[in-house]
Amino acid sequence: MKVAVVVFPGTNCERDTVHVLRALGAEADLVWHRETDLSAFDGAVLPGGFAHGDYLRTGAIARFSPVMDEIVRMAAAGMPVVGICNGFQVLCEAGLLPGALIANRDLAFICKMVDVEVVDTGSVLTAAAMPGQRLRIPLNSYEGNYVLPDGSPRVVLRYVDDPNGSQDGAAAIANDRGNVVGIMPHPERASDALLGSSDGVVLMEGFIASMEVSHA
Amino acid sequence: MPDVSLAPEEDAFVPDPDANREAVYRLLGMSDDEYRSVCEILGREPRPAELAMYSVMWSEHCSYKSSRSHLKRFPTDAPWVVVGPGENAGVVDIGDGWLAALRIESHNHPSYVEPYQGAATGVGGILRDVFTMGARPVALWDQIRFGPLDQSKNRYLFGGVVAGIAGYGNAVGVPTVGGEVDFAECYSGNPLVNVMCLGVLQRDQLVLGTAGTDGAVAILLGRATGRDGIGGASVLASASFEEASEAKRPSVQVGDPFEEKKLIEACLELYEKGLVLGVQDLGAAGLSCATSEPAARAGMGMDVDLSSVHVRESGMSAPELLMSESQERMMAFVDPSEVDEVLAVARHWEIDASVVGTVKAGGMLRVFHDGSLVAELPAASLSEDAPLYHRPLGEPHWMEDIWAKTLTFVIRPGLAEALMKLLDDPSIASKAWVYNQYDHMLFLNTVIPPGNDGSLIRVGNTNKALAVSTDGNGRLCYLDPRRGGGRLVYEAALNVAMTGARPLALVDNLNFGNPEKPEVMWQFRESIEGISEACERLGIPVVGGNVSFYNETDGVDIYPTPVVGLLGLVDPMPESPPRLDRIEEGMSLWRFGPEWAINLAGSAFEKITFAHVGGRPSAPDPTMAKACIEMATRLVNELGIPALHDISDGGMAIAASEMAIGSGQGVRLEFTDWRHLFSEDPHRFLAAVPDELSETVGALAVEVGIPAARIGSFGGDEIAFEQGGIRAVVALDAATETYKNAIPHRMSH
Amino acid sequence: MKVTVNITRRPEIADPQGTTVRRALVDLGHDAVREVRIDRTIHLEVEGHDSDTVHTQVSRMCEQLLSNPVLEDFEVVVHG
Amino acid sequence: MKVTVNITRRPEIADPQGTTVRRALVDLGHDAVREVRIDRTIHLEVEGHDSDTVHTQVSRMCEQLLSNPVLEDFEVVVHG
Ligand SMILES: Nc1ncnc2c1ncn2[C@@H]1O[C@H](COP(=O)(O)OP(=O)(O)O)[C@@H](O)[C@H]1O
Ligand SMILES: [Mg+2]
Repeated sequence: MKVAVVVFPGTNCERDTVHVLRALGAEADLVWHRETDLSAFDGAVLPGGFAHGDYLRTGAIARFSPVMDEIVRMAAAGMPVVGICNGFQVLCEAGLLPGALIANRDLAFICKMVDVEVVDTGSVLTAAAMPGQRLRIPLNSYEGNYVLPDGSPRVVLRYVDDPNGSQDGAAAIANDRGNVVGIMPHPERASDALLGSSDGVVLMEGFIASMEVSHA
Repeated sequence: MPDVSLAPEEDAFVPDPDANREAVYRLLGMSDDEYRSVCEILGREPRPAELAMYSVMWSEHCSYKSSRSHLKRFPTDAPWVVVGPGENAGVVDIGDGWLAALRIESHNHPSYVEPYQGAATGVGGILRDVFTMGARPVALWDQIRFGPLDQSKNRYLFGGVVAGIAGYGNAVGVPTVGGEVDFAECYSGNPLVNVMCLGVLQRDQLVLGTAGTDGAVAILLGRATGRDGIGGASVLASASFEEASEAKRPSVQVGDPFEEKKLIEACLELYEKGLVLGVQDLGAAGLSCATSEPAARAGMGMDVDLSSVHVRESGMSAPELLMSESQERMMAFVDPSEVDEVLAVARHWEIDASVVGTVKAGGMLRVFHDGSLVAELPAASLSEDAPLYHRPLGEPHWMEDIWAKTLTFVIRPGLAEALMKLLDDPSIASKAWVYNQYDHMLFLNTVIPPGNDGSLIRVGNTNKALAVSTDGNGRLCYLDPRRGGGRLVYEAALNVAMTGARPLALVDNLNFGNPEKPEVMWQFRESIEGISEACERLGIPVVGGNVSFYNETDGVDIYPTPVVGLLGLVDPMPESPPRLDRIEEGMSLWRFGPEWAINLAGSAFEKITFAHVGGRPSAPDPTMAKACIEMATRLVNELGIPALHDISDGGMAIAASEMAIGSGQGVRLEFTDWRHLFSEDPHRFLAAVPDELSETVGALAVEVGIPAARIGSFGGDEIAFEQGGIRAVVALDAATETYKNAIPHRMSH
Repeated sequence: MKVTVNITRRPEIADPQGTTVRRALVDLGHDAVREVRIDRTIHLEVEGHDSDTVHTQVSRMCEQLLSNPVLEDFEVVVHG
Repeated sequence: MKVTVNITRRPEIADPQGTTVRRALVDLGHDAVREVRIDRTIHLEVEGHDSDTVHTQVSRMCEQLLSNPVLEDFEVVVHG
């Protein structure tokens, strides 16, 4: 079971993500955005950062990277695909998740711990969590304000105290099948009590376990 | 010198050199004497490209011509220093093959012209200084100062600068893990924006800014060159700044953190593969500096072809190409056999690269443009022959007066009221509005985050952690630059010690007024003296720094504002590093350090409650400083004390309140003389001590030789100061609200 | 050829920037300002001779990359 | 009254965003694209009857807040 952690030019959370996945026992490798063959992988994470500098719109240019054809294939095959922060924005731009992310309500970058509540455990990211469970996870974004005009998203994690104006308080949403998830806070940053919280571990573990399920 | 015939140049920037030489070199900020020296060096009149190079390289900003003679005073040696001042960043050995690189820089004037881009490009520049050394940048700190927030112009500058630091730092992917913010009237027309960067590297990856050997190839990497900030170095940073002088504004540099991120990764790959002989970043003075300095360091010369430089705009003249300060560029010097591989690495990371020169023996720098030779000069003359000024200095006539201007208190002021007023002052209040805009968590190493005294950063997969504290205090240095300078070092060292770390090295950023005024030069010399003495006493080498002069508006100088950044090492990292949020109900509050602190000169209390700045601040006491440092490190490493906090801005009253606010636990504190509550006398700190450790802590204090006393306890929902029957009380909720909202409230208008 | 692309945010989508700017203008005393919307204009220089071809080409760029159909509408103007 | 403000980056000022978007378009096969610059357009709804007054008012807003005089030029169009 191996996770592809995709690196676009400007991605910056890739090493943190690999570090945590490995610490939790998963195999994980960095994959450059020009890669065209991910057949050796069973799941993918699009980590946080500023792909292509977030120029034009967050995630807009990254969506055209060669590697994205493979991500689309994996998603269609039911493999777990998770976008964290900037990765979430890429998944929306690529149409793998509905909606879009716009500037935070207060027009400021927000880097701080937030509380989220698990509202749906049917996704690859929340599979190991308990409904109603509260998690403390760092948020780190400027464009974290989720919108889905003419629709209501499948929210899997909701902010307890919405910091950025997201529709339905969405902190993470999933596709219908539950195998593609976008999450705005950073679960990999909540993986060590020394750094303030280890509540993200249950999410990363859920993701890792889902790889095996989807494979079986 | 051979008699070369230089091609006449069509030149937009230097209009007609022959007809109007004097006007031209003056426009470029050069004095008559300096111009004569250039003529002597060359044995003839300089051509436009040459004049451009000398003018930027000999500007105050690049040549340190007013400060060099004083900077020699700093102690710079210690067994663990690998690279001292003079290179792009200082480098120290932190054991087991690991090195740490450190550097601080100012971007004051550009940030006044355009706060967002000025601050952003400041971050970009300091990062390049650090990854030029072979290090991966792991953390940033910012030290910023503005006029009071009741003026909209200051709010605009403050908001823009913070957004710029966030915009660049977050996107480039280096966490900003601490810093300082201060507000005072003197910074209204001249904000200070300093940024500091820490990098780590393995010993064998150290790279220096040298051009290597005869035949080495110079490759320019990164952003295309445009007419950005031309003359910025000399005109912006070296001339006085008057609000009216719009005409002086050259085009502003615009940062591109995305390009820098790619450049960092590309350079680190070049170092890892051992593909470079030396590297130099392009900052102020652009190509002029990035060709001449590495060549001079290597004792070499160089042929440079400006026509090969990849450009953003067409029709740039040779002087423009040489002076451009386009951001996100690096010059790599490589062996000819490795050029292809270097270009391949650049392609992989999707950055542009062009071969622009060849290193030559003999020491002459020859610059070609469109097939003609446009400059030929000794490479070393641009740095080594730079003018050196021994500017006159004299103690300001006002020193005696301000020392005599002390406040006398006939009755005790209302303590609760005073406390609330201090908590509501933006200089003292929570800086979360600032650091919550900065990604301070990236890399998963920020063990002690902003909001505590020093920050603590874990080093990769080792047991080591690096602590950093940055400190400045313009008011104190104005009242006594020598005492003030020394106290900054002691305060920073104590802050670092309170994370458990041992102080290791210091960088400084000297922000001062107009050096042509003897009073300013006196303040400058005194501050350096104070910093140096303290460093000597503590055995801390100065490994780098930066000078920013001409911080004045309409003839009024800023407070002398040296800022120090102190790096410490703790190995192994304490198991549970101290943090204010570890304080629990029932723990005792202890004070360490001198008991009788009653001097209020220079304190935030006098400034904020009485609008008074006067008197003479207390001198530091090296023996007590050392005792404090030893006590703090041992409390953390031997006893695992959960939280410590130094007594600085706002005195013990604020220190205790911050512990309460940071932990959500009320605090009760007994005092003897109310002035103890607000005095900022040095070498004092507070700690939260679990009861079972009381005896051990007491015994340790005796062993270390430091006064210590249990002065209160944590718990409840009040902040209370008590003395006999007197009780000054503030509800913890109200104090917390005021402290957290002071800046956000002001910024939402 | 010079081409201008106007990208406008669909009216039903919140515009936090516009809202903030309006508030700031009112704070500055410009209380006659009723509404503010901030959009993007992209200026392109495209090689080509036939404005229809260029128009088609740039419209394609808008669909692919320059605009996000979830949030925005676009309009292409070829200046010839 | 409806007012449009075009804010354009002064030509000598670098536009990293435009440069990056141009690269992306070329990567997508649109290699006829020579230059891309990304600017802002602000649409305002301002109460008032006299277009000259409104023009003066909005120009003042541009100087104060809407544009950054160091980097940008602005143009105010009142649609009446
Ligand atoms: N400009 C800033 N950027 C990031 N963090 C900051 C900034 N200013 C202050 N902080 C953080 O806020 C905390 C308190 O700052 P300050 O009041 O200056 O502390 P001290 O009195 O200990 O020097 C520190 O942790 C500091 O790192
Ligand atoms: Mg402190």
